[in-house]
Amino acid sequence: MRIGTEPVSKAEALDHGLSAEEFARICETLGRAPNLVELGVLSVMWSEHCSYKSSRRHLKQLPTSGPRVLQGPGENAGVIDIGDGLAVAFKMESHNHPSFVEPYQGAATGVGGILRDVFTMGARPIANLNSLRFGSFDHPRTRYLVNGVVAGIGGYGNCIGVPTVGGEVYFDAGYNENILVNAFTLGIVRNDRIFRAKATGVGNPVIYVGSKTGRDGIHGASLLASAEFSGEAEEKRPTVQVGDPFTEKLLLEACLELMELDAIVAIQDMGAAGLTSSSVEMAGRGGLGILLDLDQIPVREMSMTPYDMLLSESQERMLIVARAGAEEIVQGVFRKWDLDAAVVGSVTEDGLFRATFHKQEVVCLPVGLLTDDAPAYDRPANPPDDFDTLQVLRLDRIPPPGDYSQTLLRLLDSPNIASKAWVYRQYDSLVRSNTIVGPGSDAAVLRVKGTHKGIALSVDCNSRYCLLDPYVGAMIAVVEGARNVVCSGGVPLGVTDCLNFGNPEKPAVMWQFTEAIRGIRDACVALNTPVVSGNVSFYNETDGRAIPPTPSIAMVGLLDQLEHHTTQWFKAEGDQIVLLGRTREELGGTEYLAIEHGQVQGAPPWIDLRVEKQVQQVCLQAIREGLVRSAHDVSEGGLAVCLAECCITGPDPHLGAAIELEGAIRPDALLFGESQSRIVLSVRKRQLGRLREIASAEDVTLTVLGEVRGRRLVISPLIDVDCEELARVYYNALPRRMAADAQPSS
Amino acid sequence: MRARVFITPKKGVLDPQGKAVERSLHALGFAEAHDVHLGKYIELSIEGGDRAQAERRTDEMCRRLLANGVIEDYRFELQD
Amino acid sequence: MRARVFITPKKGVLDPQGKAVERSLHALGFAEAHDVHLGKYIELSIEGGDRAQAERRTDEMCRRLLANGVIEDYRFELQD
Amino acid sequence: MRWGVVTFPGSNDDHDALYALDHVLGQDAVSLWHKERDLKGVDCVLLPGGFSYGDYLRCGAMARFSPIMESVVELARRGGFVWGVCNGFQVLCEAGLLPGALIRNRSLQFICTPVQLRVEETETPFTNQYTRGEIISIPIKHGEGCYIADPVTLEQLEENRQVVLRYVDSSGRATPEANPNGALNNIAGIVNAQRNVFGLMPHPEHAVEKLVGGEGGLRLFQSLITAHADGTHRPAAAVAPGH
Ligand SMILES: Nc1ncnc2c1ncn2[C@@H]1O[C@H](COP(=O)(O)OP(=O)(O)O)[C@@H](O)[C@H]1O
Ligand SMILES: [Mg+2]
Repeated sequence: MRIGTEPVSKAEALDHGLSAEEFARICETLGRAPNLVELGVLSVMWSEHCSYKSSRRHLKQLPTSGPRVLQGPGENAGVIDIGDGLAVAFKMESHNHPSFVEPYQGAATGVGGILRDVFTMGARPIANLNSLRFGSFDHPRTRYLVNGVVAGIGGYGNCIGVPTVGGEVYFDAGYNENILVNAFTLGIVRNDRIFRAKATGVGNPVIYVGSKTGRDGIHGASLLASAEFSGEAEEKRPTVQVGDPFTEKLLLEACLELMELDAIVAIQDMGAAGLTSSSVEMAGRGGLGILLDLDQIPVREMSMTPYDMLLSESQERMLIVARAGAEEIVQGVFRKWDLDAAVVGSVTEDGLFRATFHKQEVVCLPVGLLTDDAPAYDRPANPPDDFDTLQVLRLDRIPPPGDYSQTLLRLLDSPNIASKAWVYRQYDSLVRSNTIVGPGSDAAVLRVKGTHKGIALSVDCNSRYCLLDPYVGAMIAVVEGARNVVCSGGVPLGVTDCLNFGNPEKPAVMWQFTEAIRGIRDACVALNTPVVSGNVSFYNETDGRAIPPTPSIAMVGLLDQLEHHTTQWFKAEGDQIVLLGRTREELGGTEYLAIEHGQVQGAPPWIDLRVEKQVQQVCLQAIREGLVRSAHDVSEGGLAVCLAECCITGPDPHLGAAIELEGAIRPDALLFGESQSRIVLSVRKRQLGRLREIASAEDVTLTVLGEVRGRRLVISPLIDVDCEELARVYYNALPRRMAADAQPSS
Repeated sequence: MRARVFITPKKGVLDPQGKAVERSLHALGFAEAHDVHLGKYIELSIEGGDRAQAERRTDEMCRRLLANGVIEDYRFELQD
Repeated sequence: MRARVFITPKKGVLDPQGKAVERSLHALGFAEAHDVHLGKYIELSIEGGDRAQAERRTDEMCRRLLANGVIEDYRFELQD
Repeated sequence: MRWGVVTFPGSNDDHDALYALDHVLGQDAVSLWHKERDLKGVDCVLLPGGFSYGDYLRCGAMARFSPIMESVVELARRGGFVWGVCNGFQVLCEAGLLPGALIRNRSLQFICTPVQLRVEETETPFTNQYTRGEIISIPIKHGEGCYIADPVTLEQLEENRQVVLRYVDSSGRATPEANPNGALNNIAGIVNAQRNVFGLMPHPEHAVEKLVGGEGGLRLFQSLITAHADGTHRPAAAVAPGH
């Protein structure tokens, strides 16, 4: 066995993905060349995935603090106070490349990883969301990938007993070779019992708990997510990680039980770059060192080298710094849950990350070199060459539809708009019995047991907008999330993001990234929703083609009174249907333009953050005063699709609507345009007066569109369709496409 | 012709199912059971063609559909 | 000793997975595939004891845990 | 009455069952740990949903060998109430307390959705608060809920009126379209011949509050509370078995 203690050459360093300059800096700092094991450690810690070297300086622009923020970015998850002595811990993370290679296991382990990030903080996970991007249905692998990813997310979440209550799914040829799988978890924690990953107490034992270490995913997340894909990457493929949700369930219960006892000083999950990053990061936060005895690591295979052990990304493992003397307590709890717990090292004061193997020191690196002093780049950023031409949209060359009813049906049949029930039916959305509003409305709403409160959750991003204008697109992702939360009766509290982009070494991609950060910042500042955690996924490229920029935003909101929760569908015949906000003549980047005219073109809808805030304010106020029977934000597909969804997403029998629409703009823009800052409400007739008062106090445009009536959606004079017809198309769009003949896996 | 296909987790890939079955066997007192792996077993009939062709086609079925090459190995036997 | 256990759905019992695999095979152009059944394949090592004992014990494992007699049949082979 | 909810290491809906019993129905409900044998004097044991021991081999295959199940089987034999929901139903079949088996859904997919059920039989301790033929809505969430049994068993079940709940459409017909998983005869829940053991795939503990999933399952619990109070089905001795 090659232990790897000889100094490595520059060529080996380049092979590990380090640049020549980076290698030179390492040698200079150390006063020697690193050995192979150290090179492995350095390469993962300095990888884009772990070091955020291209994104760090830009992420600093995001607002991250606020009166309720108990923990911002930098820990395993962000934490926000919700009163009553409780807080929510949440984060979102990508598992894009692994899911493309092996959709079921890739997605499953993505869920497993994000769950660990949250229960590491001491929080009991109560909800999962997922944000998915697939290629077009014409692509030969799409259905195989959809099937696998959805089954994998369900397989893991259902088994571990955390409900998946919402998400989003889009299909676009831009993801044909690079799908996106972003997973979000939120947990509840007592605000005085938050656990962190900061090692303290020289001499304290470092304890390894959970599954044994195998050769899974060596250089997996860290390297795969830090370099572009190409055909040959398949060959270098590290052993795929396989999830074991049952073991994770044991780990979850054991960790939460242990957290009730006074034993833990610091705790972190072993995610990307496993044992290395968890020890180094815990030591780094505490300004201390860690010494590991690799002979103590529980291993699954014979003849694992120090390199393997330090870089393995085996799942369902955690690292704990315990109080000295508490070893027995830790082991006792883990024994009860039939899990391994092994003392594998201790906290040191030398600020070094050291590891021994067969009594020989195989790693000795300054922790600082691996954390704060890791490279950080200010990469050049320039708009893509086609930016200006993309923005041009000649409306006079867009003929209006011949039959608006048919156009509406075609939009409802678009996989991007159609019901996602085919997906979320495969997820247990009920377990833990907190789900007041499950998937299928604007935001999910969960109760917080023991209080009168509720949590509202939504994840959003329209990457078509982001492609056309990443600044505006990112702003819209934030405000749409907030709007969804508001429509459900929640006050937006804070955000976690997952920023999926191409290769940051390309100025055009870097520009998209910086513009998106600017958009998130401006929107979050305006809405008062700090970003408390997040994740960057670069190198989503295959053969030089990057994905559309996709900064997914998960918005978390709070309902002070659970009874204010509101759903999007019409409730009763005779209720008045009202539009908050104004419709402009905007068709750029719409689903209508793509479906009916085959164009992805123009500027995305404009967004005025002040107006957006006012519209949300009116909606919330009206909900709080008990005026609102249903609230639905207008998004993809515009007003017509929004109204159709209000008709058909509720329980049987579906309620129709009689609408009179007039406006000085093109009828297709009026019906299918995607102007922002609009919400459709339904209210009892006698409440209309009060609603008008609230709207005018906030200076928000209010239009009475019509009323809930009958079993047809009539938008005179252009649209008249039976609700059952709308529903048939809307609910069959995905099942019909997924039921087509099986697709091979390769 | 009858084909019997055996699909097993690739070496080195975590096999939580095998692990769980092994744990269960031990719990039931079968201490002598070790190195347990759980895979799939598929039986099918292949109509027409000769043995060589059946072999080629079965192999193709395994590669394209029955086994997931990323995490699974396969083997098969043919019988008349 | 190495045991290879085959577990198959009992004749007449619904086999939705076998059906689905057959449908997929046809869709992929393997029209010659028929009568597809999906079961489980378990490999394990048995330490100590002679062949007769291994046989007895493996049978017991199958009956008690590995197969559900209501819906499944099992068969096994032993190899040194 | 006193209820016990078993927690296997992979149980998920145990909390929900306890919450329904304790918070919503005001019952005396205790948690029972799989490694123990003591039933703590409960009148009814509820085996909850989840994945008892990971269920990688077969749903419920291992759970029947757990120490707690020895006591549960004994309780059932003495006429005590045993109730299995979802994974609990699978465990009861594996343990031989109920006939038949549950296999992969016809679609091969996990399904989480509310379903309509027709109450087929009201002369059981679990359904005495319903009227025969009544339609109720309760959610299902399972990947392996397709109930099967051999033809003879199936006929016996029907003849003895042991089929308690059937999947139906909104007008009450047991059609193939209304059958979410392919279960034979649209069977959603059955009782044993003595009518003290009940297994069903839908989750009544997720249908006991207006706010969360509606109240379609509430009267299943109330039925048993009534039966217990009437003493019509009192177990021989509701104490922990000796061991
Ligand atoms: N991958 C998914 N997992 C779970 N729920 C999903 C998923 N995709 C969409 N949904 C649910 O379907 C509904 C519609 O989604 P979407 O069209 O993205 O809503 P919106 O436009 O309001 O953001 C939402 O309730 C959402 O939570
Ligand atoms: Mg919405």
